[in-house]
Amino acid sequence: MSFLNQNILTWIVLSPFIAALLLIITPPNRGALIRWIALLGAGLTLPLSILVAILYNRQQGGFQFQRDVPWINSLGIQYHVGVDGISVVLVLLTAIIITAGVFASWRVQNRTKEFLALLLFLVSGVFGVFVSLDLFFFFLFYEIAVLPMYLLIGIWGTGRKEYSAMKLTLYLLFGSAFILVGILSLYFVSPQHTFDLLTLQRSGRFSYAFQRIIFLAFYIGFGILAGIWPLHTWSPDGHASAPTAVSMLHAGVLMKLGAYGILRVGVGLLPGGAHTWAFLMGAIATINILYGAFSAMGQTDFKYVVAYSSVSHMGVVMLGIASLNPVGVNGAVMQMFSHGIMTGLFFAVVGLVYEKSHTRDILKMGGFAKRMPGVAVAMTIGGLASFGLPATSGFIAEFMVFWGMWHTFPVLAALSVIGIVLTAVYVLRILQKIFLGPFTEQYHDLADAQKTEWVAITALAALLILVGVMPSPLVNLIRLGLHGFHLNI
Amino acid sequence: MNGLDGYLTISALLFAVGLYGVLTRRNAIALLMGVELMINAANINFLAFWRCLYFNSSEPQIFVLIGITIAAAEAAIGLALILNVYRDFGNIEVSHINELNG
Amino acid sequence: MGQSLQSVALMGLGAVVLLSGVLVVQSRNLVHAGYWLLPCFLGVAGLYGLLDASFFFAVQIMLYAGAILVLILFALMLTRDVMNPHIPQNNRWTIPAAVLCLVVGILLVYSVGHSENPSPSAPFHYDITRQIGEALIGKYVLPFEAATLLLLAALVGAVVLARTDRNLPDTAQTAGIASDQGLGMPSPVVEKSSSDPNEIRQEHP
Amino acid sequence: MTGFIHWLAWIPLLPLCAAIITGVMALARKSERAAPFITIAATLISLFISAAVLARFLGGTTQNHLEVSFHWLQAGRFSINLGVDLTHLAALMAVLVGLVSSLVQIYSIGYMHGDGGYGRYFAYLALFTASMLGLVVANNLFQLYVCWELVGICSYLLIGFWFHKKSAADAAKKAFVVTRFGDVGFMLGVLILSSFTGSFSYNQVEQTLSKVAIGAIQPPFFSPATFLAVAALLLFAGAVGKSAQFPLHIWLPDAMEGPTPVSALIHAATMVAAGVYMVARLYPIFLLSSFALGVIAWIGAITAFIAATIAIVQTDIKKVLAYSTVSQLGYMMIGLGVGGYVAGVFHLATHAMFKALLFLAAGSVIHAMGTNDLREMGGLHRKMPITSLTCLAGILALAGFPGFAGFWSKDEVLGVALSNGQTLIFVIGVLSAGITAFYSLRLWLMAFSGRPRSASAEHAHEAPAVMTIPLIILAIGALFGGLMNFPHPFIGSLLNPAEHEQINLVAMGLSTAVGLTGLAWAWLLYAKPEMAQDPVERMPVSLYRTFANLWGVDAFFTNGVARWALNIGRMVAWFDRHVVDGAVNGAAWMCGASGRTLRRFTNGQAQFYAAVMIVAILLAVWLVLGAMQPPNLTAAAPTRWAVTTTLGGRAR
Repeated sequence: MSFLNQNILTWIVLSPFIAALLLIITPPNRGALIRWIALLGAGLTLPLSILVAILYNRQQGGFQFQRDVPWINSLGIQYHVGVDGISVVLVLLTAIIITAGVFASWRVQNRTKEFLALLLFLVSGVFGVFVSLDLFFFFLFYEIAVLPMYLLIGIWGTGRKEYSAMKLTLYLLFGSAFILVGILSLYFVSPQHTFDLLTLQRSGRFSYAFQRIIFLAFYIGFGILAGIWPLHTWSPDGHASAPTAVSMLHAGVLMKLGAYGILRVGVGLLPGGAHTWAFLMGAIATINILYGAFSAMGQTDFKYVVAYSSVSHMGVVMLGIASLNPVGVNGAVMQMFSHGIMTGLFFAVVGLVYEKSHTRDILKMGGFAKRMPGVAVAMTIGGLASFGLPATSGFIAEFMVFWGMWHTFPVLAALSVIGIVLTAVYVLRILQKIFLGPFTEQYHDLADAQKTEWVAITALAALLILVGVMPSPLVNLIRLGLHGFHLNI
Repeated sequence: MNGLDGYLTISALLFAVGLYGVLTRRNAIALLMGVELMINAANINFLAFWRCLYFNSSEPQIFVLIGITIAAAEAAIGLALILNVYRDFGNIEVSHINELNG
Repeated sequence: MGQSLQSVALMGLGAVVLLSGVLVVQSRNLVHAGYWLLPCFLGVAGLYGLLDASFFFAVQIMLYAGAILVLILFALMLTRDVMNPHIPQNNRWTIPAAVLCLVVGILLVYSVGHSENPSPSAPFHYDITRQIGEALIGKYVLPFEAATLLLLAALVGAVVLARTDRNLPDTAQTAGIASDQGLGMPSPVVEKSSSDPNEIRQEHP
Repeated sequence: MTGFIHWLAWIPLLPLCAAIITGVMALARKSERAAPFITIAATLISLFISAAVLARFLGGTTQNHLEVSFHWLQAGRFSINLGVDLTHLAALMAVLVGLVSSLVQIYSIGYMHGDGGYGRYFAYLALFTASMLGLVVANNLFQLYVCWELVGICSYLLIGFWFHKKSAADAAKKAFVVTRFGDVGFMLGVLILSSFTGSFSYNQVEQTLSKVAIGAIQPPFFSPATFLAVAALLLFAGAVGKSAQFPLHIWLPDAMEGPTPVSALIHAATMVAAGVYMVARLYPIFLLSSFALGVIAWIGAITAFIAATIAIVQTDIKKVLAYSTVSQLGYMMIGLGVGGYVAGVFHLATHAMFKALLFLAAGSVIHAMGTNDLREMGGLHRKMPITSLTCLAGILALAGFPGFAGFWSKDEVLGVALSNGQTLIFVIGVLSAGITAFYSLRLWLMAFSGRPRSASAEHAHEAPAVMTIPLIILAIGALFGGLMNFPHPFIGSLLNPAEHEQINLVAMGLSTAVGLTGLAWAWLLYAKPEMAQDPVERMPVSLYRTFANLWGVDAFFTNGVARWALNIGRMVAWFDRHVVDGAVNGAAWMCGASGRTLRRFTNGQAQFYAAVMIVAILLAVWLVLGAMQPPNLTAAAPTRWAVTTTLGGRAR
């Protein structure tokens, strides 16, 4: 039991990594074998993360499954991994999304080997970030998670793929510059000169002015990845040109890295800074919500609508974090989870619709529900969850965020509530333009989802309803994770 | 124009004239002449300061000696280079020798 | 007597030096420029004399007037046919360069004028050459050796550069021509190997 | 007795299970025929349970409510427990919903016979019934809001049931978005109340607010009065959206795109009444702010009057009924607004009965005729006697003909309005009553009397038994509905036994008189066999045009608010692509441009480099001089000195 207890996290991080290495050495013409190795590598993380969620003992709380191996003692760097309530939820989310992603990319034809290998590298980076408690490793995995995006979008993308890939990578690296500055300043200012998150959190009494500036650096650095308002333009382009599985991972999980970073490193280590900048974060989050919703309304490309909806939903996440109130932050993590599943479902549907109708222009589509009822139902469930209909996970998350935000900044909460109308408008608009209304004849050969494609969308849709009806297991898990933060009650 | 001021003024003006020569002459060799003038101006300075202020130490003299050596070496190498350029380019017009532009 | 004679001599030599310097820089015919270098160097030598630096007086005359000037004149002779006195010898930016040099000159003279400098002290009776000799061998032997090395390097370099029978790949063709002429110097009509041949055509008179 | 409590939870859960089962069957496309029987069985059982509870309350037990609840979610101070709390009002409403829903489902077997999405239709209906019952029995604001939204999405799904029709899909979207506007206010209200009082449950919220009213607790930001008014009006905003009050009433007429039984159930009896029910259920909160009650009354009055005027000029049978529903909802709001809690609820009950009847009757007419247009109907009395008679009962109840259900409840509402001193509202109410009488009889006469005006009217035939039985049951309800509160005030005693309203004879007399004149006038105009042109069009043109284009409210919203929002969307999208993105691309371009300009500096001219070096040295010297020397040695000094010396003068 102790072996499992100690190394399960390392296994979660490394299993996609190993699968990727295996893929590199398999001959390219063995299509089936490649897909199964990738599925095994990614799929293995799902049972493991479910195991972690179950074995995480609720009474003790705090960081569990810890594994601390000194790596460079002179610089105070250790390979220190561990999960608390929040990380367990996000690891679970990543496992779900990558498994769905591998299923969704069953049809990738050209150079599937390299595609899947890069995908698995990316996801092992993401797992690494969610579990690592050492800022050095945190940053290392962060970069591993960001860099394969360039190749994945640049080679397998559609539309202006080179431009978007370049823009995305430059933007994210620009962000990680801020993060590196933050991490190094933490390292040098902390009395014991260590990268370890726990010791920093326990002992690091940083001066108020220091906290204010460095929090801002972290906020901008991670905020870029979380898609905060003025710095969000990379994400719609990135999503629109990325292949299905990549945009599923990108919107579903990568953007959560940013929010998680702000929460774990920003709010966790620099509460003073968080409290001073709370209003700014809240205001930008509100702009995110309304701006994202309005621009989603104005789009004509299906993927861009979903991309801007991610910007809007990440606004809700940031609003939750900005509320610095246990219910608000809890709602934020719930929204991360539910938005991850929801966007995964959206992009899977977009991929299917694009694959079968070869167009993403919603003005030319219409009445697809007649030929693709299954996909239409899945998309409707995803849509309902996205504008926070009760009995879907979107609602409970948004409600908690608004409730939490109401305690800190009621005006911002009131403004953000308007978002639920705007989201309803653009979601129903695309639902009606694509699935309802009279059937457009030019897509006569439309077929419903095939066997493998079914897996991804049904699993995600069912999950949305399940979490919506029974959110308490997740909410309790996250509540345990919130003890470490200095939030106002 | 007493003492050191005079010398310094002369060397300053000589330096300026030499600089003008370097900046404006078309021909590489004339450019070298300008450089020689500037070095002479420097040597005058050294000796002027030596004579007026530090006449007991011999450091300035060493400087001047080294200065002159450098001038000689520089002239030799410069002219060799110029001849080489002449052989390759056929002319030694400074503004035409601009292969190293961006 | 000494003081006024001193300053008169200084003024004279200064005028000589500056005047010849200006002429070196200004004269159209390069050879004349070369000739005007001589009074300049001699003027400078006179200044050294005024500064009781007899050793340098000698060195200046011998080395500058003798060696460097001759070297320059040689170079002029060798590249003589390229020059044509008709076109102005200065390039386009004479005015800005003049302004720049004026500013430099004025700044230097200004700083000279504004710092209080002592006049040359009592008559000087040192044997300066012995002093330098002892210094060169004694305390400053390292610069002395460095200077010698420098001269050696310059010498070898000049010889290598000026050699004609090098068989460099890109100038093979010129070497071929040069060798049969025996003089080692290519005739002016030589085919230029560098990038823009037409440039040369239009330059020649 | 305690065993009985556990049954309560099944009231909403039974239809929910039925919905899930039929939903799966519909998706799997298997044995869709059995779907209606499952859903009807489930609805009937839950109706039986709620009727049993109602019977116990009527039996006069001291217990005023039965409650069971279970803990759902806990996150710090944010704790939610869902539950069932059957007060007298809730029990009454649960019975009403259950009764109307089962009747409509039975009716739908006939109506939806042979339709493609048969199973899907019943699944949606069951889901709707479940969420409506969930709303009715809710004991906390959170569950109220959850079921509120679920009911909204069910109405979206049912209106857009024939989704291949573009108009149906548009109508569904319009319905959902407009009600969503109201829901924003509702959510804000829930947020304010729950975060201020720290809990969601009704009684806790009511107790805390009553303390605020007497000044025991000081609310944040606002003074007590404004706080109570704001909270109440925000909750009422949700009701305005859901119960289609002015100005958010525009979606109800378009909702007629859905199948008629759906309109009968959702857009006549139950869902639209949810807003009224919410106000009634949370009445103690509204009572604390007289300003809020005033607003409710006035909104109700305006809605009643405007909707009634529009109904006159409608030619589509379902549109007439839709506007009549909006108008009657206005009446209920007047009832609640003027303090007539019992009157409002009584009118809600009777209205549910006769409006469902009218819609089902209209449904069977449409089913027979295949068209909604009144101008093509006529003389159907001989062809469809049962439908015609039951429809007449509903019409007379709607018109408030003495003796029928509508008469008692409407008069009670107007009576309370008069006795509570709201004379102006009373006048508007009476006026709308007259207009209601006029358009209801106009509908019946155009449809059933006179000679058939089109071929399909010629050979229309009576609806099958499965459709006429519910009609008859509801007709009985319309006839004897008044008995619910007259002579023995069952509902009055049920809801608040304390005060016994006495009938206000003046109000009853006046409203009956005006109602009868309306009926007579309609009889005069429409009781003619031949009707070339709809007599209503002879009304003054400007009046007709304002009524015809729905007082401009609909136009204001569709091409005003909707287009304005879409334009903002496009503008923001453009802004995002060109300005925010532009800045990013601009930065990239700038690097390139600066690279190109700097490149020109390395031009290969050695002398140019020398000059640049000299200038740099000069600058450095000047800076060093500037820094070292006292400030008086600025750049001016050397230049001044230079100029004077060159001009021959001595600087010193």
